[in-house]
Amino acid sequence: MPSMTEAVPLPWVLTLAGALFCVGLFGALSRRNTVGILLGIELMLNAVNINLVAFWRYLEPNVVAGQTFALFIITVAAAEAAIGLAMIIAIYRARQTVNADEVDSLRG
Amino acid sequence: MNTLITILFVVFAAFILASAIMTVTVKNIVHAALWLISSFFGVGALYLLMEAEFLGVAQVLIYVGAVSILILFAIMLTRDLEGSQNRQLTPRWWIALIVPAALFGLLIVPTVMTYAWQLPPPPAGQSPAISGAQQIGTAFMREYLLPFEVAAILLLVAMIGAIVIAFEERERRRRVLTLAEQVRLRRQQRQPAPLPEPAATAIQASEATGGES
Amino acid sequence: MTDILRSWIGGALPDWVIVLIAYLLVTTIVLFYAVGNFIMMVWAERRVVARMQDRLGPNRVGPAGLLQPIADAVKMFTKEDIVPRSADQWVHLLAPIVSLAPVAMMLAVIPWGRGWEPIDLNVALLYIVAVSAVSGVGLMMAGWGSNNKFALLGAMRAVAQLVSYEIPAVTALLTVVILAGGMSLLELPYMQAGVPLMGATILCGDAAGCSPSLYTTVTSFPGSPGEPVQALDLGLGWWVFTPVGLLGFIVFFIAALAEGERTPFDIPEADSEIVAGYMTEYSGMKFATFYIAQYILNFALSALAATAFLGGWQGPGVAALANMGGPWVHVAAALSAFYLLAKIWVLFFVMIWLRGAFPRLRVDQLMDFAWKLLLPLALVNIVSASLMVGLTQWTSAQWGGLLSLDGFAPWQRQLIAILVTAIINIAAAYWILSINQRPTQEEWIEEELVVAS
Amino acid sequence: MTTEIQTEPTEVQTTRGGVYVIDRSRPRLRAGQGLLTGLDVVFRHFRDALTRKLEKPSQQTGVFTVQYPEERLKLPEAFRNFPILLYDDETGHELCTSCFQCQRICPPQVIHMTQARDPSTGKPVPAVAEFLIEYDACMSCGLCAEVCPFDAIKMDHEFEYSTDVHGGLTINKEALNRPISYYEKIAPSFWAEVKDSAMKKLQGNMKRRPDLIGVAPQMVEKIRAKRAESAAAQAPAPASATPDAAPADKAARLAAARARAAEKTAAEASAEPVSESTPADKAARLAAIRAANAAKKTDEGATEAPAPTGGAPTDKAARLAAIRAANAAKKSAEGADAASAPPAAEAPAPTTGDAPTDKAARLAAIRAANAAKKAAAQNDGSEE
Repeated sequence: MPSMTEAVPLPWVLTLAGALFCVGLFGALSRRNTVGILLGIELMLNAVNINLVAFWRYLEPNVVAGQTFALFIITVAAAEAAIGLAMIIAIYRARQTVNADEVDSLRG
Repeated sequence: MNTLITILFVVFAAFILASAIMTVTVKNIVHAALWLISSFFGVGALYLLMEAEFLGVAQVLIYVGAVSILILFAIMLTRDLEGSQNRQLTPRWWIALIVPAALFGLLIVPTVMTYAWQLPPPPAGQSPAISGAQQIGTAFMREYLLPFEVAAILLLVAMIGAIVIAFEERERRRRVLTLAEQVRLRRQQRQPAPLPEPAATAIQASEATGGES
Repeated sequence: MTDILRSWIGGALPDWVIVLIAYLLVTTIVLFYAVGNFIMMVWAERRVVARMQDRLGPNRVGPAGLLQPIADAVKMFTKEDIVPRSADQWVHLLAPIVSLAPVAMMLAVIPWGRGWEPIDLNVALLYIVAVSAVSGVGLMMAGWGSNNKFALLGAMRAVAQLVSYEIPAVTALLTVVILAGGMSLLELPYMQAGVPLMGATILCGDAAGCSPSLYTTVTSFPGSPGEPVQALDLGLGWWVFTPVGLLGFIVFFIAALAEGERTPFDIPEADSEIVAGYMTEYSGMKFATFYIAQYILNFALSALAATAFLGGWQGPGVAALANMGGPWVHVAAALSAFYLLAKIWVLFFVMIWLRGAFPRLRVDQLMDFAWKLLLPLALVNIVSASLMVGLTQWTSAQWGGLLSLDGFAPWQRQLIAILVTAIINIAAAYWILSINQRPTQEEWIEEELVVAS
Repeated sequence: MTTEIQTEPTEVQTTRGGVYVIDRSRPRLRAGQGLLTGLDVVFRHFRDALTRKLEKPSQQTGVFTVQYPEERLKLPEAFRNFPILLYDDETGHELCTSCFQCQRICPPQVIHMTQARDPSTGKPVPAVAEFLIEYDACMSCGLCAEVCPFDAIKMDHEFEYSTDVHGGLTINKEALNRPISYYEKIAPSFWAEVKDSAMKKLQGNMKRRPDLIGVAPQMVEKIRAKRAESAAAQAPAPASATPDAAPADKAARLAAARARAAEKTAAEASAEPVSESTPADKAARLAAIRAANAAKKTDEGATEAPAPTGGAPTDKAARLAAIRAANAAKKSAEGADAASAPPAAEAPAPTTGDAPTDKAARLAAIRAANAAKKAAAQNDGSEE
């Protein structure tokens, strides 16, 4: 059965993950909108997941550690998204803005 | 068959990266979220290509089905009134461009390309069964039981936390502002009265309107 | 299909081309099957609901109005495609596609007949749940892209409803996963062989005297792990006949109604309140795409409910015909496909029936129903399902010495399991219903007084 | 599956107006029982709709659909759609006298009419010349039918007027006309109520309508043909001159003979210049009708029935007049048993050649009628 390991070298996959991570990083750094920052972070988490799955597939296909870690990351990402968006909504309610530059006071 | 997989990989990779780039550059935040969804889809397809069926499906279920819906909801609940006309990027966005580009070009690519990966030799004859959903389940119940429980508690705490943060108590709940009122409020915040601290003005303004209604 | 194609044109083309052609063919067949059913469902819905309202329904186009859907399709094709000027053109265009595509993808993993499975995916159940969640994005795009407040409200309602009811639906499907020990849909019909209530637990006494038309080979029994045994098979050992399956089926079917936006739960497109919900700004073919997506979703969810709880293609005579071998296997496959189709249509009839009978829920009632009634029932049902598996299949070693049922015959263990789960489920249902009971008038008044003070 | 809602004994009272007052004490419903009851009800409707048709109001289930073009409901008598005009089946006379009541009352003002005029005198006649209703703007209020003092306008049951030609819904008199028998068919009891007075009024009006004015346009030919037919039947009768005829018959024959003589003179007179042939013809016919009417009134009056004047250029008209006179005479003769009253001797003999114009003819006819009336009055008086 032909598989990905024979068809695509591992560095390609890792490069893809690295590129995705960098794009996500750019998004997280450059966006003014807090939701936009959250989108960048989600992209970065996905890049990490690709890495984990690639390592699992290419190096240790019989051990589920890679997939398990990826699943934990997905869990954490979901929790993070929920909390982050709840915070954004709370901030919006208090300040009528979602712009990160304008949220510069520690007092809610 | 290998050619097909290579082509598929390249297509998926291009799709993921293009979607990701659109996500971070596009002006409209809803469009950004939609591009993010398509990027998630690409990643899920990549998982399937890597024969991680469970993970691919979980990716679609959690990211596309839940997280992105959550994001869309949040965007629509916090609609930025005049936001689409404004700049979406920070003033010094080029610094934010240089850092990841440098990270990618100087660190990631050289490392990944030059490191000697000790890949296992291709299996002779019948390839061994790779771990699937059943193995993952077993692993969660055996080796990773503690992290599994911790993740469950994390989710519970996150759920409660999200509710607590986003919940408005009834007596604090204000009347929903009309569009005109919101625009007026925004304008007040944009052009603060000649007071020393703009932040304080904003707070006062919001409190003032809160008291009115 | 791949193998057939290989034997026909093997060698002439590269192997991956053959695989591609085979998948394309299967996809085409499945989509045609679904769309054909969609057409008949539109017709049947209109006719049946008309009879329920003492009317006749469409009866002018073709015999008994059978060509009505085609007339509708012609109308839809020739209608002007209107896009509001302030709408987001691309999002508006893509939304119907995004809502139809995942629904069509659901069809890929359902076993349509004995040996007629498009794809054997070992996480099929999870796949279906995941893919059906995607259509929410399409609805959100439609609501947002239309730039219309009714559309946006409808989309918000639709997505909130979809997300809420996914949880009871998935929890109900978990009982199936527990009973089957896996998420592959392919195995489910085989596991639901046997006789009602008892399943395939009534074994043949002596191996020689068992007629192959009545007995079938099963392997998963605690007494004889791995060893095939002959069990009485009428093709009726559907899980819906057991207490666990019944509760799971009810919960899943109600949740499926909500996911498919069928009438008691058609809040997202409540035409008396918000025009047509997220479809408000759509006309012509785009509207038709939403329409198709909705009906095919109903079709796929009915198929899933039938496969998971009603035995799928399993039915009397299928195993017997298959045991005869030779060309009879194909007859068995056709019969099994007919059984599945019949079950889907019965479920669809029930959907129409509910539509004819019940008014629309309010949003708060909708949420209450999902979170206060369906979800607790489904959670209790998971416990019951675990007990069912434990009582029928575990050895005393697996029980850790707490319980030893090794001495009992399979049918005795099945009986014990059914009794235990029935008691649990009935007690739980009674309790949950009683705590959800509407307060009496006096209680209402008291509550009002408390609130007022 | 039949689920009964278990309620505590409910008290059903019928108060005035047939309003049901139901005291629903707290129903003891199990969870979901109401839902099941609903399903049961719907399923019974479904089942019955497959098997039977709803026919009686007391029946609660079954298909009530009427497959319209093939099946039709019997419309109630009081159903009304658009107004129509009635005319008498036998005489072809319209009931309408163009009193303009309907035109005045019509809320959307879609009724338009012109009154008929006597072409010779130019005086209005109690008949309608043209009658237009714009069906496309009619609101089917039925006020025109309510207000009509002659029961000439009624509301029709016909409702299939769909068209894509808007102007085609302006309906003229010919299309509006319906025989009384048609209305009697769709609304028998309504017609029975008004029949007598309507017919009586019609009789009165017909007398004031000269010639064929007031006859429904589509009936004109028919009536004419009928008259010609009866004329053909009557014409040989005076010629045969059955001897056993009553003396009154003689008078009738005399009248016929005179008429024939008049005809001859008319033929002679035709040499004289006549400006228009048709009005003259009409006038002649008119005269004949008047004469006939007058003769009817008198018992014996037809003896001196005025022969049509020479103004009539065509022999046909003259013959017709003669026949009418003869008929009238015959009728009156049958009625007059005693014949004691003095004949309408004063009735001036028609001037034959001196008044060639139709005016003269009409004058003669009027005089004849007056004379006949007078005679009749005398007759009445003497009888008393």
